[in-house]
Amino acid sequence: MRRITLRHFIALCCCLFGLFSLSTHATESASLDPLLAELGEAKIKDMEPILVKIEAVSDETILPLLRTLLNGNLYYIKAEKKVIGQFETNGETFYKDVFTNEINTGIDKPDVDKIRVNNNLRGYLRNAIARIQLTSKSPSVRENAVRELLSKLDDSTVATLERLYPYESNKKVKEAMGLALAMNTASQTELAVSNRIAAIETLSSSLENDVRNLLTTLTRDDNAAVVTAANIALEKIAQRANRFAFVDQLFFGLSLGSVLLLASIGLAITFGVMGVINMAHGEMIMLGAYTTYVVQLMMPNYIDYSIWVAIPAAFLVSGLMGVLIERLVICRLHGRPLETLLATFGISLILQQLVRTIFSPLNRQVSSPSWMSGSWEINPVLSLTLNRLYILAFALLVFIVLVIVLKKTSLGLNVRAVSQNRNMAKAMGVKTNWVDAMTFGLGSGIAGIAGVALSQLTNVGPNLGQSYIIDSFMVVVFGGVGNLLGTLVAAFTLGIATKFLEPTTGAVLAAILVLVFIILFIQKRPKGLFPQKGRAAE
Amino acid sequence: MKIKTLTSAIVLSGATLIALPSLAADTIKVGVLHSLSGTMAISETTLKDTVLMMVDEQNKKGGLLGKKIEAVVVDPASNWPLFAEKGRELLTKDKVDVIFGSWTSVSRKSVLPVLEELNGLMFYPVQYEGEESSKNVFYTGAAPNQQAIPAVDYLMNDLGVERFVLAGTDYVYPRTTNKVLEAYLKGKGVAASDIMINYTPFGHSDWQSIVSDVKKFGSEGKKTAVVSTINGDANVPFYKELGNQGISSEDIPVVAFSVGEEELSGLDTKPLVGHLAAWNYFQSVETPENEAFIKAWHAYTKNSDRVTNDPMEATYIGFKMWANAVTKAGTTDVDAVEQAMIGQTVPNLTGGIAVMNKNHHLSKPVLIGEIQDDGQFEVVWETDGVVAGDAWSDFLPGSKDLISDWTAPIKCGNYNTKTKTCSGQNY
Amino acid sequence: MSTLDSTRELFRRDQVWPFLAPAQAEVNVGNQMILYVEDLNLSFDGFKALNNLNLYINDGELRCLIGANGAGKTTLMDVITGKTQCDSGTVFFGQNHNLLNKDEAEIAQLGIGRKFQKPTVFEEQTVFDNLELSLKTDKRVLPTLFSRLTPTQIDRIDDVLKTIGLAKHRFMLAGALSHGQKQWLEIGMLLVAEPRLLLIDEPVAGMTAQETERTAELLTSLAGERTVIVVEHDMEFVRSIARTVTVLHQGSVLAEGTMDQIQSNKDVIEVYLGEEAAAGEQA
Amino acid sequence: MTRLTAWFSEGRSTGKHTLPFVVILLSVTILASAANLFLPADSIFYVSTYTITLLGKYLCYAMLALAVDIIWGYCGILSLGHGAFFALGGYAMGMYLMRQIGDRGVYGNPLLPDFMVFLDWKELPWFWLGMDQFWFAMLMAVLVPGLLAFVFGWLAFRSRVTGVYLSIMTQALTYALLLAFFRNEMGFGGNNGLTDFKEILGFNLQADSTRVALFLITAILLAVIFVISQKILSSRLGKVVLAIRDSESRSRFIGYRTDRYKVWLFVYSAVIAGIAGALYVPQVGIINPGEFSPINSIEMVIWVAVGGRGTLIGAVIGALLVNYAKTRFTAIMPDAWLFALGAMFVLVTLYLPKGLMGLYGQLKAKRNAVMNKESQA
Repeated sequence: MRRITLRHFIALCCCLFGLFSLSTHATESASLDPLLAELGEAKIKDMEPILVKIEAVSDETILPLLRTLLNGNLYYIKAEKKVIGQFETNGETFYKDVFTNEINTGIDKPDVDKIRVNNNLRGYLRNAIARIQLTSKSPSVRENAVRELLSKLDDSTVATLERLYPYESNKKVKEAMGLALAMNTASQTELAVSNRIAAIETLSSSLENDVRNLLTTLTRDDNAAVVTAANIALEKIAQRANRFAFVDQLFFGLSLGSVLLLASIGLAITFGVMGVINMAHGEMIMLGAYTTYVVQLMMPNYIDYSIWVAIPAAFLVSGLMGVLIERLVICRLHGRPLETLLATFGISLILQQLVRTIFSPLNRQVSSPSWMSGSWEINPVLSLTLNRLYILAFALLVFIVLVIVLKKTSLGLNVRAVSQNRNMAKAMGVKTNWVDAMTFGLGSGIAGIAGVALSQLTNVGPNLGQSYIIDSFMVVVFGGVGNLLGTLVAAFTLGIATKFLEPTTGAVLAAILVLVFIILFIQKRPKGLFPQKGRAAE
Repeated sequence: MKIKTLTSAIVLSGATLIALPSLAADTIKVGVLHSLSGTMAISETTLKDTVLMMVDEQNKKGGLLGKKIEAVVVDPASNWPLFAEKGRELLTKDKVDVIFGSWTSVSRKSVLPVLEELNGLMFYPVQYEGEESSKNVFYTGAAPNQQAIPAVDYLMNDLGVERFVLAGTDYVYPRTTNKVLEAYLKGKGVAASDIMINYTPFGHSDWQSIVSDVKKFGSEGKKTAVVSTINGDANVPFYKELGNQGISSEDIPVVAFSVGEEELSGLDTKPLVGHLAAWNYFQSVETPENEAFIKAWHAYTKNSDRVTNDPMEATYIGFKMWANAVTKAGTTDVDAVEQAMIGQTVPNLTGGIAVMNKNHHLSKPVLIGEIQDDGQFEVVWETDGVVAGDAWSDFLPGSKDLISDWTAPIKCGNYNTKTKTCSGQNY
Repeated sequence: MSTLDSTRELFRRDQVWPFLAPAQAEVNVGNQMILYVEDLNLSFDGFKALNNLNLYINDGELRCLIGANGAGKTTLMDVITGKTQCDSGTVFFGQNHNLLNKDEAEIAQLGIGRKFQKPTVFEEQTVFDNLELSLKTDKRVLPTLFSRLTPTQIDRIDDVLKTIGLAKHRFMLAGALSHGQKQWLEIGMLLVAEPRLLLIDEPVAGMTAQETERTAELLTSLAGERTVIVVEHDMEFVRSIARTVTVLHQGSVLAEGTMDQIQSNKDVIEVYLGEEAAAGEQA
Repeated sequence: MTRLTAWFSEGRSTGKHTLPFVVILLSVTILASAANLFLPADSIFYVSTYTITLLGKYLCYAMLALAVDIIWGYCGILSLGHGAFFALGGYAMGMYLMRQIGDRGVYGNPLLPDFMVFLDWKELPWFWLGMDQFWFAMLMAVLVPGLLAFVFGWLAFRSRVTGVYLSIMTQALTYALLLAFFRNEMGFGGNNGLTDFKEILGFNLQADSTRVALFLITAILLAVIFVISQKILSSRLGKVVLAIRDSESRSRFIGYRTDRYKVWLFVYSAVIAGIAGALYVPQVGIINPGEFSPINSIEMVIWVAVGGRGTLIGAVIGALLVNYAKTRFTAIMPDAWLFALGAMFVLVTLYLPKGLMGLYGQLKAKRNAVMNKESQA
């Protein structure tokens, strides 16, 4: 048997008390407060019936309460037997009445305890809110409400929908309601077959999962005509769905490609243009990610804007670190690429351990700004996650900017001059040392920016860099060293290839196959996709 | 002259001979075999601190058998062969009386032969795949039937889940757990088409396709849940992807066996609220023992934000039991302590009593918690009473006839109840 | 090229199929010609380095190639020695060895030695080892592993050491030699290899007057038993050794003949000697 | 055969370190072993089994370093994938030891190793067949790495993939293998790898005598390989290899098929790595995919760099030194270890491009050069 802790005991008593209070108030007009009090003191598993009561006695005004409860911000003041909402702005928490919104300063954390909810309750709450919202002012709210309810079409809901349908003015809402009603008709076995088939045809234009599931059940219907209709409808839906599925996969590929691009583009400069093997490249990315973390620590209340601060900050931090490394180590190892490789690997170890000692080996929490989370629902089967969309765009932006810098600015000119013929450039009076430092700084800085982006996708820890270094090298080598366009093409090729392999082979095998492919490809074309031609390449 | 030197030599050597044991005698040595560097450092450093804390407390109480306890810490650096080497070092050079250590299965497998060769004693504090019972190891973490099966029961009974995605990192713990679960679910009449199994490499970071597959799998009418044995670093990107693709805990709850307070501290839990984890311990459980433990932990680490987690409780229980067993046996001799251990009881931090069974596994309560936005778990379900850990799963064809019983007359780690034979013992 | 051409190539009268031909067939110098270079073309993205170049070298002659920078001298040598692939044309060594389908090593083993513009010797090894490596021997892996210096080979090396005047530096690391000495060492490496054809790129660059003189003597003495092609800017030197001179210009042969003929050739004068005079003064 | 003997007896300039090295190595090992077997545990000179296995491990690493040095120090091919060959050799041995367990596994299955039983596989995968024969397993231990090296080298060196590209490709190679061996479907035990070995050739692996024997064998093999390598590298082939390192194109122009030389040297080196792996596994008692991780391969390179590339003795010394340091450091201050390792990388590459041995060599070379200059003047 469950052990009875003090807390449970109290809760139990309170329930009894709650019931008692209910009975006393029964005579008067059913007011909320006792119910709420009851709610506040009930145990999670006893809460649903109470909520049902609450919904029964209330109208749209209850919404704020339900929402607060849904977000787990509803608290209960033992002393006053009242519920209150906890809100948080700019880091400080305060309590205000969920209905009147008046701030209650008299209360502090110890006097209240949280009214906890679990999944079942959240599910119930969402539906309740939806039911209430059917009569909301804003069309979009109404539409969402209807779509929310598609999965649970009980008779009462259907009745309400039927009641509302004729008066509905907004086209989209009416459509949604029509869908719901059609689903209902289609599922009613006692209705005339013709109506049902008609309903099924209307359904066949929708991509909603609930619709598809309903149709699949209908394919087991005992009426042959209905079955065939359902099958046709399903077929129609499947075709459209597949098209979108393909788009979806393509997007996955592109997004993976953009990550690879971000990770490797800095390397494309340091390795491709300067010919320096920077094994610490991954750590540059890591530094960028940690910079994001620190920035967020410094501005906890402005997470949404933190990214905009983090990007330049990361660029500077990694960039400066890059310049430092170049000046201290790499410039002394000119023309000894293999030694550079080893030295920079040493540096990468040091940087990792440094981060471990400063920030602890644990992963750090980098929260994503609200505008980057969630996804862009194009239709029920196709939705693109926002953060990946942004990162894709961001990667391309960085790429373009970089190309412009290299093509248009004087730095770019010098960089290309040095990369093509160091001595000649020197003779022409180009400060090669300076250019080297700047180039390396640029490459590392961009790696830092990549870190900012990656911090939104994966965990920010000491090993962050390690997991990307090999991939980045693959991309650069595959694309052709010293060729930014090559890097771009390579990144997206590999990304898309991986994503289209994955469903058939599984993630691991896909990765292996891609690696093996690159190894063989390099044997065939040692200079990558876009090799540099002419004597310069010798 | 000659004789003098000779005698003196003898005296000296004799002195050393006496000196050596006396040196060893005045402390009881506890070896700590947790990675302090490398990939596993993230998880294992915490356990090292826990052991040191327990040693401190014990010494404050006057040590054991009137001797002080001395902790010997080594670093196997997340390098599996090193576990064997360092284990040997602890047992032969430092002559420790007991070892607390190791996290991953492979590290345990690596050190196991050394323990059995040198007849050492080790406490293994992490939930693991079972299918093992050694004379020299006590398993204070959860076996599959103490974590996975209750969790699935909860999903089916309380949440009405009918379809299951078994997602895991590709190594032995998830493999075994998922095999056990698959067998169990089929036994419960779940159709093969309603079970989706997926394995990913360590530190897998691009979850787009898999999550969208899960989404599709879950959108076919029946209530679906993900049973996650995804390990360590791969979790953060996984949950982030879930959040971004709009899979809320109401649509498709994820119940994880390797995500605890420590792991959550590394990520923003707002999008995860409502997802589940199954453990034998949650920091949020309100019992006097637990409050005391957390207070002590914060005091010891001088950091009131440090969280506690299940492997720490396992270490705690293990250490207490060992201490009791030593007092009971009146010696630190391995065989004596091993026998004394069986039947030892220690109050759980979550209430109730943990018992060490004949198969070197614990009986513990199983809790299921929902992730809250403050990075803690809210217990939503727990087993009635305690569940006894199974060394050998009844759901695997290879091991359903095997049991482990370290008491006379069987005294065997894997005893085949059919053939009445004992196999695979290394001594 | 089209399949028809390739089949023609395959059935050419004047050569046997590779798998029928003996591995190290003697160089067939039937009609006194050792090197046939016919309408050779090569362009590095746009820039035509070689342009329908035709060149025939007699067996045992000493030929000087001159031409302004970028005239294609070095590129020609690159193609002959297999360092660079040409776009079209044929290069035959004797009548029976098509050099275009051989790699550097094979070509070298046929007996074509090359000396580079800037001396390249194996700096980490002694002078002696440098010479030993270039000996004319079986250069496959296993034979090399078990090979031992025969007395004759040692004598051979000693001779060469004397000829190139490095006898007393034999056990010195090549890297420690002076520039001129490296030049000599490289020439020595050519000599021990006993090649049929020597391609020598600017041998006297950075040599003192008397060193230059000795080089001249050496080269002239070589001619006859071996065929020598010299690329040189130093006109004095060319005049001192040259029998026949070929002038390259923009990747094709501009003129060919004795030094005097060349000097009197008007287009040579306009395109070449003008610049060269200037360059000569600089040198 | 006569050729071989002649070749060995030949009085060419073998490295003058060879004899002393072999003598020291063997005498130390024999003494240590004796001390472990015949002295009482409490004597001051007693060498614990722990130390013996530790030394054994170091010697395997030394052998591995030798392999890396031959290819990098002498031929200038920086392979960041030698861990792969090492691990493959190790797996071959591991598979043999696995088969030796027979029905003493926890599931008592006479044929299948435990991990296959609980992944309930029905019969042995084809690549496990024959692995119960010691000779066959050992053949595989050298053949598989050799073959892989041959195929990879053949492709890479013929298409003239050189320098950095090659390094990155080798790294990709070992990384791909790492991922592959992590997969449980591969049938190599996944992440847990192969462990819980019982006996080799019927000798109990836990017995001190067996450990000492393995230790001795390792030492002897190391000595043999050292001498052979020394021989090869001081033959003319050695000179060609150096020539390729210093100027590959030049060596082509004097008629050497450099790609073939590189391929064969690469294979030879891979085989040595394989042998080292095969000796490593029974002494540490486990082989798992971790051995494939690129980091390990890079670490091997640093052993060589520290000791001094281009000198066999340097490689061995480097491996012993660095690993001893590692053992000490990780025991004393685990956190500092990575700092130390990293700093070692940087400082060695910056200030000791030829490592400890190189330092000495450089000075001598300078002196010679100076003397020559004087003699000229």
